[in-house]
Amino acid sequence: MSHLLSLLIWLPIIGGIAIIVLGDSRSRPFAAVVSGLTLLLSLPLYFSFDRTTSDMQFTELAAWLPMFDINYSLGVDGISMPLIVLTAMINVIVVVSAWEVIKDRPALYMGAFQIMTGLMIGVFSALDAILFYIFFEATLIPMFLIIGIWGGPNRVYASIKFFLYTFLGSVFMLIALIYLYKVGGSFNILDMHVLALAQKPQIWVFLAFFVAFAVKIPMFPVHTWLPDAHVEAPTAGSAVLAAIMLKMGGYGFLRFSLPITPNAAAQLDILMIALSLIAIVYIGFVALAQNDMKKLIAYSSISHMGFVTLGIFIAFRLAVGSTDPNTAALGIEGAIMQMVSHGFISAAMFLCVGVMYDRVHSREISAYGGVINTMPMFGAFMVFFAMANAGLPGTSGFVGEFMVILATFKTNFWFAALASLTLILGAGYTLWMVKRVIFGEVANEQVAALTDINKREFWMLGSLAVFVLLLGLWPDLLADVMHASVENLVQHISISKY
Amino acid sequence: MNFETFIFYVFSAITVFAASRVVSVRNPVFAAMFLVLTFFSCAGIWLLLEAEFLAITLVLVYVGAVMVLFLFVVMMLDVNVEPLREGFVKYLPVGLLVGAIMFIEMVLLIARSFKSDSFPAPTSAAAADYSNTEALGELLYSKYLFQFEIAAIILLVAIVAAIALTMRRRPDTKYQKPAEQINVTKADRLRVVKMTSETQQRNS
Amino acid sequence: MDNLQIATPEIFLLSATCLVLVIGLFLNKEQRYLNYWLAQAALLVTLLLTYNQIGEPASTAFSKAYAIDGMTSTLKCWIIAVIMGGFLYSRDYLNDRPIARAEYYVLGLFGVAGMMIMVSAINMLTIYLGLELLALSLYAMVALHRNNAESSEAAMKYFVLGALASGMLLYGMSMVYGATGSLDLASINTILEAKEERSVGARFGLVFIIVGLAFKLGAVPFHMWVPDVYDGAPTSVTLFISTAPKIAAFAMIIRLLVNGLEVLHADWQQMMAIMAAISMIVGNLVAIAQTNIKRMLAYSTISHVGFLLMGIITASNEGYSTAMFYAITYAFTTLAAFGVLLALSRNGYEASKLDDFSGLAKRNGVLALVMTVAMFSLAGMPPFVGFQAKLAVLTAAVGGGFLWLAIIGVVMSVIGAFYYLRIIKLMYFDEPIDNTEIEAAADVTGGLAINSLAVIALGIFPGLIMAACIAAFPS
Amino acid sequence: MLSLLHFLVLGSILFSLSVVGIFLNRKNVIILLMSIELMLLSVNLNFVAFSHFLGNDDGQIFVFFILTVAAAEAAIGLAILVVLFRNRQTINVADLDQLKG
Amino acid sequence: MKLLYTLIPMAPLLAAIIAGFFGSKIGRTNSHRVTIAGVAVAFLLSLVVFQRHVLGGAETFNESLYIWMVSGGIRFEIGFLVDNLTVLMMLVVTFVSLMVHIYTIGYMVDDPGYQRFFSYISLFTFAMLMLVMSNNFLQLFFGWEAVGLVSYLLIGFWFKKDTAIFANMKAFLVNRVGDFGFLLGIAGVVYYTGSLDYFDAFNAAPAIAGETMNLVGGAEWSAMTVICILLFIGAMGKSAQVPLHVWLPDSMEGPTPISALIHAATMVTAGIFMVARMSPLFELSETALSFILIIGSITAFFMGLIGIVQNDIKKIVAYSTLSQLGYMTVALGVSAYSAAIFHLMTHAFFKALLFLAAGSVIIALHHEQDIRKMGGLRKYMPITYWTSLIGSLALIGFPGLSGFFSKDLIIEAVHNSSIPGATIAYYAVLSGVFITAFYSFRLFFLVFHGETRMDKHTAEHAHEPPGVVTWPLILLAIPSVLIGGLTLMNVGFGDYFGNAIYVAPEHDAVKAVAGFTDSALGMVKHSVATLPLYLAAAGVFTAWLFYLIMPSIPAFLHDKLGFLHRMLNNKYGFDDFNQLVFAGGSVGLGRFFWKKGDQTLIDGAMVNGSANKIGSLSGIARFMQTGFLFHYAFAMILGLLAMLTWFLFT
Repeated sequence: MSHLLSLLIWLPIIGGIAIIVLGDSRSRPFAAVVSGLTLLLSLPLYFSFDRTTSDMQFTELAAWLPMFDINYSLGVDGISMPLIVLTAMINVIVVVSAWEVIKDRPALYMGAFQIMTGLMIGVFSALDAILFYIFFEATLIPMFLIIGIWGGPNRVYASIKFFLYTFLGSVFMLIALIYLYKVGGSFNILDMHVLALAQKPQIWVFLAFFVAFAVKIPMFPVHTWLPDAHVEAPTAGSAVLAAIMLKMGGYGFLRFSLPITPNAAAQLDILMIALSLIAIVYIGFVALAQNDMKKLIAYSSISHMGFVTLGIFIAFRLAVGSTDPNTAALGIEGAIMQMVSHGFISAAMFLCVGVMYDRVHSREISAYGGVINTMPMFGAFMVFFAMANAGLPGTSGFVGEFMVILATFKTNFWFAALASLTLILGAGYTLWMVKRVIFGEVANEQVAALTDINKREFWMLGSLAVFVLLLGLWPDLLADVMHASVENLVQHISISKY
Repeated sequence: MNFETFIFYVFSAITVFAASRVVSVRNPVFAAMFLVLTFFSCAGIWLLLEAEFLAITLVLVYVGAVMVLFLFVVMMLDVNVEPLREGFVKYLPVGLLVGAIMFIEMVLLIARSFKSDSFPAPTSAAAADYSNTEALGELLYSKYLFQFEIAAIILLVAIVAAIALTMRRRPDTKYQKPAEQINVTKADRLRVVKMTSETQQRNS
Repeated sequence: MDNLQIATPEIFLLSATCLVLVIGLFLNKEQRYLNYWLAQAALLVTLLLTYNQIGEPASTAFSKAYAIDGMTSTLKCWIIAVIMGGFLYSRDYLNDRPIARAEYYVLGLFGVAGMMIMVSAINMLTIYLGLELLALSLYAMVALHRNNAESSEAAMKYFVLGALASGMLLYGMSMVYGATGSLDLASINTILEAKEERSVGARFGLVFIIVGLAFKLGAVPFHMWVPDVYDGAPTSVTLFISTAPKIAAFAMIIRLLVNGLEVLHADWQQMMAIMAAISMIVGNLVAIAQTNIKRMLAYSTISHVGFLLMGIITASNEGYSTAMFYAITYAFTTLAAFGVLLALSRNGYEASKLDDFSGLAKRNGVLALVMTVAMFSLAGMPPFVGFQAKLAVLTAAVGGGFLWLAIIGVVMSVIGAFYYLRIIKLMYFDEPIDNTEIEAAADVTGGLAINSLAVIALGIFPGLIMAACIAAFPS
Repeated sequence: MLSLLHFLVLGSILFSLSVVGIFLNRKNVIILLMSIELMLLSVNLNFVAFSHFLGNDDGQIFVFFILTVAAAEAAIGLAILVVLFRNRQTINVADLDQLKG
Repeated sequence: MKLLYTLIPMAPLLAAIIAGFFGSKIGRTNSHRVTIAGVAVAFLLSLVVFQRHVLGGAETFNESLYIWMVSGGIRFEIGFLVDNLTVLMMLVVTFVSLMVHIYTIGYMVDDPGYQRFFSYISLFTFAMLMLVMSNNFLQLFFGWEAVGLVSYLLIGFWFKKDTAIFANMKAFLVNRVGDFGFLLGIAGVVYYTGSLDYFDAFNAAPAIAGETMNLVGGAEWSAMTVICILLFIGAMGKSAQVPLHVWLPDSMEGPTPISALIHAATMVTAGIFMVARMSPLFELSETALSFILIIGSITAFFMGLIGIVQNDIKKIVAYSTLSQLGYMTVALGVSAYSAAIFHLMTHAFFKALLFLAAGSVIIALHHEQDIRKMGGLRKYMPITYWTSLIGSLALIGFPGLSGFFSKDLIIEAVHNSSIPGATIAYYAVLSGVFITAFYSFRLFFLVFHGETRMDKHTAEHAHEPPGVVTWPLILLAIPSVLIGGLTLMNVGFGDYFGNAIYVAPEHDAVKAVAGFTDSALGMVKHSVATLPLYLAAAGVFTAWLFYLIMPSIPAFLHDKLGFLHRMLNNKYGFDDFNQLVFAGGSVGLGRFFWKKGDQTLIDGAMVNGSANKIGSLSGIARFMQTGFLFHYAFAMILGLLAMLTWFLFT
C-alpha cells in the first residue's frame, strides 16, 4: 500500500500553506519546488499504472469518521488518473505563468494555487463520496479568492456568481449522497455503484447529481457563470478553471451519474443529449459574437464541454439499451480525451491571452491587430493553439470530438450533424479572433511596442504545445490507460439496477 | 352549589374583574392597585386549594414587595401616560379577538386533557394538625435544597444587577475629600504671574 | 459519586464568583484588570473540574434534580471554554468602555453557572431556575453599558420578551406537571409511557414548552428579539449571548423534549420541523439585507438554529448527537467571528458596519484570515467544521425522513453563503476605508489563531468532538 | 362541587387576559410587565390546583420558586426600565425603535 | 519496404521542421536547399516506388505504421496503402512540388518570410503525401485537414494584407463546411462497416448497400447514398465545387507558387482523388453519382463563364481551375474515375505550368496582376510565352497535348453514360470547351500579344526571370505535352489502376469510349470528327477576334449585356450571399443568442433575476422586524396561537 496519492494531495496543500507563511520574498522558488515535486510524484501514476485492470489502484484506506462510515479512501482508475497527471502539469504551468506577472501578494497567490492543486487532485482520487464532496467544494475557496483578489474590474460580481452558482449546484449532490448513504449504508462510491435503486429515486438522484455537475462543467443553461469568471480571473486562474475545474463536472458524471443511476437515463438521456447539443451549437454562435478574447475562449470552453457531456450521455443511449456497448465506450473515452485535451488547449489559449494582457492590459479584440508583426514567435503559438481549439487533426483537440461524433452517429444522424457543426463554428470564432488579433497590419502603438515572448513564456507555451501535439498524434498514450476502466463502466451501466 | 363553590365563584369574579381592569385602566397606578386586588383574590382561591403558605406568601411577597416596587418605579419615573394609551381603542377588537380565540382554544384543550373523572377532588380534607407550611418547608430543605440554593443565587444576581444598573455617582454631586484638602501646598493654589507694566504695554 | 461531588464544578464556580464579586469591590481603577484574571482563573479551575468529570458514569444528585451523564461534562467544558475565549476577546473592548467592572465578570460567571445548571438539570424546576439564572444575568449584561441608549433598549426588549417566554414555558410546565404529577423528567417520561390518557394534557403543555425553547434558541417566529439584542448589546455581550447559551439551549431541549417528553416526539417533531424550515428561510433571507454585521450574524444565528433543530427533530440518537455537534461547533465558530469584531472595535469606536471590514486583509492579515475561516465555516464550506456539522445534521434529517427539510436547508445555505462571502469580499477584494493599522494583543491574536485552527482541524477531524457527541447518545 | 377544571379555566382566563393586556397596552412597558405578572399568576394557579388535586406538594414548591424568581425578575426589569428612562426620558415602547430591520 | 514508404512523406516533413524552426539560424540558402532536398528525396523515392509497383508489378502495399488509438472496438491507425493510384498521385505531387520549390527560389527572393515559405510548402508536401498514401479514413482526414491548414497558412502568407487574411479564413471556413460533411460521412462509414480501414470498409460495403436510414419524416434513405453524398460534400469543399467554390478564387491572395501547387495541381484535386479512392462505395449509390455529376457540371460550366470577365491574371487561371475541377467531378459522376484521375494528372502539370507562368509574368511586372495593364509580353519573355502557350493549348484540349486526351475522354464518357443527369452534364462540358478556349486565349492574347499597355518604367524592366523560374516552366511543359498521349491507354482507360478503382459494369462509361479508340493516335484522329475540337477552335478564334482584331466587340457586348456581365462579375452573388447570410447571419445570431439568451434570459431573468427577487424579498422580510417591542410580542403570541390551533386540529 503506497501513499502516493496522499502525498500528491497533501504535498501541494501543505506546501501552499508554507508558501503563504514564508512570505512574499521566497514564494516563487518555493512554489516552483512544490509544483515540480508534485508533478514528479504524479508521473509514477502514469508509468506504473496497470492498464489491464479496471480496479482502483494506488488505493489507500483509513477510517476517518467511523460513526458515519466515512473513510479516507483514495484510489485511481483509468478515468481519474489522467486528470490527476493533467492537474499536476497545469500546476507547474501556473507557477511559471505567474512568475514575474503577479506582483501583489505573490505568496498568497502561489499558495492558493498550490492548495487548489492538492484539492483538485483530491477530487479525482477520492473514493469516498464525502471525501470527494469536501475536495469538490473546497476548491471553490481558493478559486473564489483568486478571482476576487487578482481579478479584473468586475471581479466581485464574477467571483460571487461563480461561488454561489457552483455551490448551489453541489448542495443538491450532497443531499443525494446522504440519501444514498441512508439507503445503502455506505459513503463508499464503489458501494454506491452497485446499490440497487428504484426508478423514481434514481431519477431524483440523477437530477441532483446533474445539477451539481452540470453547473460545474458547465452545461447549458447553467453556464453563465463561466464567461464572467473567466473574464475576470487572472490568467492562471482562468487556465486552471478551464483546464481542471470544469473537468470535475465531467469526472463527476462519469464517477457518479452514470454508474449510480443508469436507469434514470431511460427517461432523461434525450434531455441530456439535447442540452449538450445546445451547448455545442448555441454557445458556438454566442462565441462568435464576442469582443472580449477571454470571453470568447470561455464560451468556446462551454461548447467544447458540450462534447464531453454528449460523449458521456450518448453512452446512456448506447449502453443502457445495450445496442452497442463498444460504441458507448467510444463515446466515453472520447469525452475523457476531450477533457484532457481541453485541459491543455484551453489553458494554453488563456495563457496566450494572458501574455498579451500582461503587455497591453486589454482583453478586447479591437485593441489588437497585427500582433504577429511584433511578436512572431507568440503569433505562431497562438495560431497553433487556435487550430487545436478548432479541432484540427493532429492536435489533441480533434481526437475527442472525432470519437464523440463517431459514437453519436450511432444514436442519431442529426445529433451527429449538429455536433459536427462545431467544425465550422469552432473554426469560425477561433480563426476570426486570430485574424483580428494576430494578423493584419500593426493596429496601434501599443501593438507596435510589443515585445515577443521571453524564455519563460516560451517554455510555458511550448510545453503545452508539445502535449497538444503528442496527444493529437498518438492519443493511444492516453486511451490505453482508460480502456479497462471505461469498459468496466460501460458494462456496469448496461445492467439495470432495479 | 355548596359554600366552597360559592366562595370560588366570588373570588373568581373578583379576580377576573380586577385582572381585566389591570389591562384596561389608563393609569399605571390604578393598574398596579388592581393587580394587587387580583393577587388578593387569587390568594383567597389558593386558600380553597389548601395552599395556605403560598397564599400568604403571595400577599406578603408580591403585594408587599413586588407591587410596591412597581408602584415606586411608576411614581419615580413620573411618566406622561397619555401617549401610552394611543391605539388602545384601535387594538381593542384585535386584542379581544386574539384573547377570545386563545381562551376558547385553551378551554377546549384543557377540557379534553383534564377530565374531572381522572382528577378527582381529594376525598378527605387534610388533618387538622396538618401544616402546609411545614410540609413545604420539609420539602424545600430536603428534596429541593439544591434548587433553593440556586434561587438564592438568582436573588443575588438580581441584587448585583439592580445595583450595577441603577446606582450611580451623580457627576453634579460634590464630595469633600479631607485628605486632599489637608495636603494642599502653596504651589497648588498660588501662582505668581510675571507681567509687564501697563504703561510699557501701551507704548509697545 | 455523592451529591456534592457531582456538582463540584458548579459549587466551585459559584463560590469563586462570589469571591470575585467581593474582591471586585476593593479594587481601584488601576487594579481592575485583576477582575479579568480572577474570572478567567475561576473558569479555568471550573473547566478542569468539569473536564475531570468526563467519562464518569451517569448518576444523579439532589433527589434527582441534577445529573451527570454522557453529554453534561462535554457540553459544560465547551461552554466554559467558549466563555473563556469570549472573556479573552472582550477584555480590551471592555477596558475601553465603562463596563469593565467586576459586575460584568460576575454576571458572566453567574450566567455560566446558569448554563451549567441547564445542562445538568433533569427536573423541570431546576431547568427553570438554571434558565432564569442565565437569563437574568444576560438581561443585566445587555443593559450594563448604562449610558448607551441602544443597550438599554435592547435590554428592555430582551427582558420583556424573555419574561413573556418564561411565562409561556412555565404554563407548559404546569400542564405537564398536572398531567403527570411529577417535576422529574425521567418519571414524566415513564408516567406518560404508562398512562396514555395523561398524554393529552402533556401535549397541551408541550406546545407552550416549545414556545419557551424556541424563544431561547431564537427560532422563527420567536426570534424577533435576536437581531435587536445582538445589535444593541455591547459586542462583548453579543458574543456571550450568541455562543455558549446555544449549547445550553440545546441541552435544555434535550432535557425537556427527549428526557421528559420523548413519548410525544411525533408532536414536537412536526412543530419543530416547520419552525426549523421557517427559521432557515427567514434567517438567511433577512440576513442578506443587513448592513450591520451584528444584525447579520443575528439572522445567521436564526438560520443556524434551523439547522440545529433539523438534528433534533429526527428524534433519534443520531440526530441528537449531530445537533449537539452542531451546537458546539457553531458556538466556537461564532466565537471567532465576534472575536474579530471585538478586535476591530477600539477606543470608543464600535465596529458594527459591514464597511468596517473593508480591506481588513491589508490592515491586519491574521484577523482577516480568522474571519475568513469563520465565515466559510458558517457558510458550511468544507473543509471547515461548519461543513461537518451541516453534513451531520443533514444526514440525520435525511435518515429521519425529513428530506424536504434537508433540501430547504441546503438551498437556504446557498443563499446564506452570499452574505458570508460578502464579508470576505470586503476584507480581501476591497481597499480599506480607514488605513489605521489594527493591533490586537498577542494573547488575543493567539487565541483567535487557535480558535480558527480549531475550526479547520475539527473540520478535517470532526471525530475529535463527534465521538463525544455520539457517546453522549449511545444508540 | 369544585373540580380541577374550574381552576384551570380560571387560569386560562387570566392567561388570555394577559394576552389581551399585551395587545392593548402595547406602548406602556409597565403594564406590559404587569400583564406578564398576570400570566405568571395563571401559571401559579395551575400549579396550586394541580398540587391540590394530585395530592402532591411539588407543585406548590414550584410556585414558591416562581414567586422568588418573579421577584428577582421584577427587580432587574425595573432596573432596566430605570436605565432606559434615564437614557430616553420615556418608557413608550413605540419610541424604542432604534433597533430594527 | 515500410521504411521506404515512410521515408517518402518524412523527408519533406523533416525538411519543413528544419526550415521552420531553424530557418533563421541556417539562413535562406540552406533553408531552400534542405527543403528541396527533402522533396527531391520524396520524388526520387516515389520513382522507386513507381518502378516497383507499376513496372515491377509489386503487390499492393497495405500496412499500418502505428496504432493511433484503439477505442470502442475500432482501430484507429496510421498506415500506408500503396497501389497504382497512390503511386500516380505521389509522383504528381512530388514532381510538381519539386518544381514549385525550385521556382520559389526565384519568386520569393525578396520576401522576408523566405524560410517560412519553404517550410510551409515542404510541410504541405508531407501532408499531401500522407493524404494520398493513407490506407484509412482517419489518416485521410488528417491529411485532408493538414493540407487545409497549410493552405490557410499560405493564403495568409502575407499576413499584413487584409485581403489575404480574409481570404485564408474564408478558405478554411468554407473547407470546414465541406469537412463537416466529410466527417459525418466517415462516421457513417464507421457506423455501417465498423472500420476505418479502406479495405475493410470496401469489403463490407456491398453488404450494407440495402441499409436505409431515416433522416427526415418517414422517408427512408439509402445509407450508402447518404454516406457518399456526405463524403462528397467534403470533396466539394476541398475541390471547390459549387457552392463551396467561393474560397478558391480568393485564395489567389497567396503567393503564386502555392497557387500552382496547392490551389491548382494538388490539394484541390484531393477531393477528386478521394472519390476515386472510394469508388467501391460510390458505385453502390447511383443517386450519389448523379448528385456528383450535377454539381460537377454546374461547376464546370458556370465557373468557366466567370473566367471570361476576370481581369486578374491569377483569378482567370483560378476560375479555369474551378472549371477543370468541375470536369473531373463530372467524370467521377459518370463513374469514369480513371478519366478523372487522368485529367487530374494532366491538369496538374499544365495548370501548374500556367500558374507558374503567370507568376513569372507577375515577377517580371513587379507584382502587377491586371491583364489590362499587360500586353505584348511575348518579346520580353519568350520562355514564358512559349510555355504558356503550351499550357493554354493543353488546357483547351489541343489534339495531342495532354489536356486533349483527358478532357475528350471525359466528354466522351459523359456522352456514353447512362447516369441520370448525364445529358445535361454532356452539354455543360461541351459548351465548357468553348468557354475554356475563349477565356484561356483571352488571357493569352491580352498578356502576350497586342500592344504593350504597361507603364514605361515597368516595360523597361520587364524581362525573363532567372533560371530557377524558367526551368520549372520548361520541365512542366514537357509533361504537359507528352503525358497525356503516353498514358492514355493505361491511365485514361483505367487498366493501370487494377484493383485500386472499382467500377460497376453497368456504370462503366469509359469502357464504352474505349470501343472506338484503341490508341492515343486513334483518339487524335477521332477527335477531328467530334465537336469539342471545333468548339475549342471557335473559342480561340473568338478570343483572337475580340481581343486582338476587334476590341470594340467586347466593349459593345459589355454595354448590351450589362446584366450578364454584372452577374458574372459578382460571381452570381455567392460571395455577397455568404457574407450576408452565413457570416453576417451567424454573427447576428450569435449576438442575438448572447444578448437575449445569455444576458437577458438566463443571466437577467433567471440568475440575477432570482438574486434580485431574493434581495427584494429580503428587504420586505426585513420590514417585519419593525423595532417595536409589541410587534415582537404579538408575533410570539400569534406563533403560540398558531401552534395551539394546529395542535387543536390534529
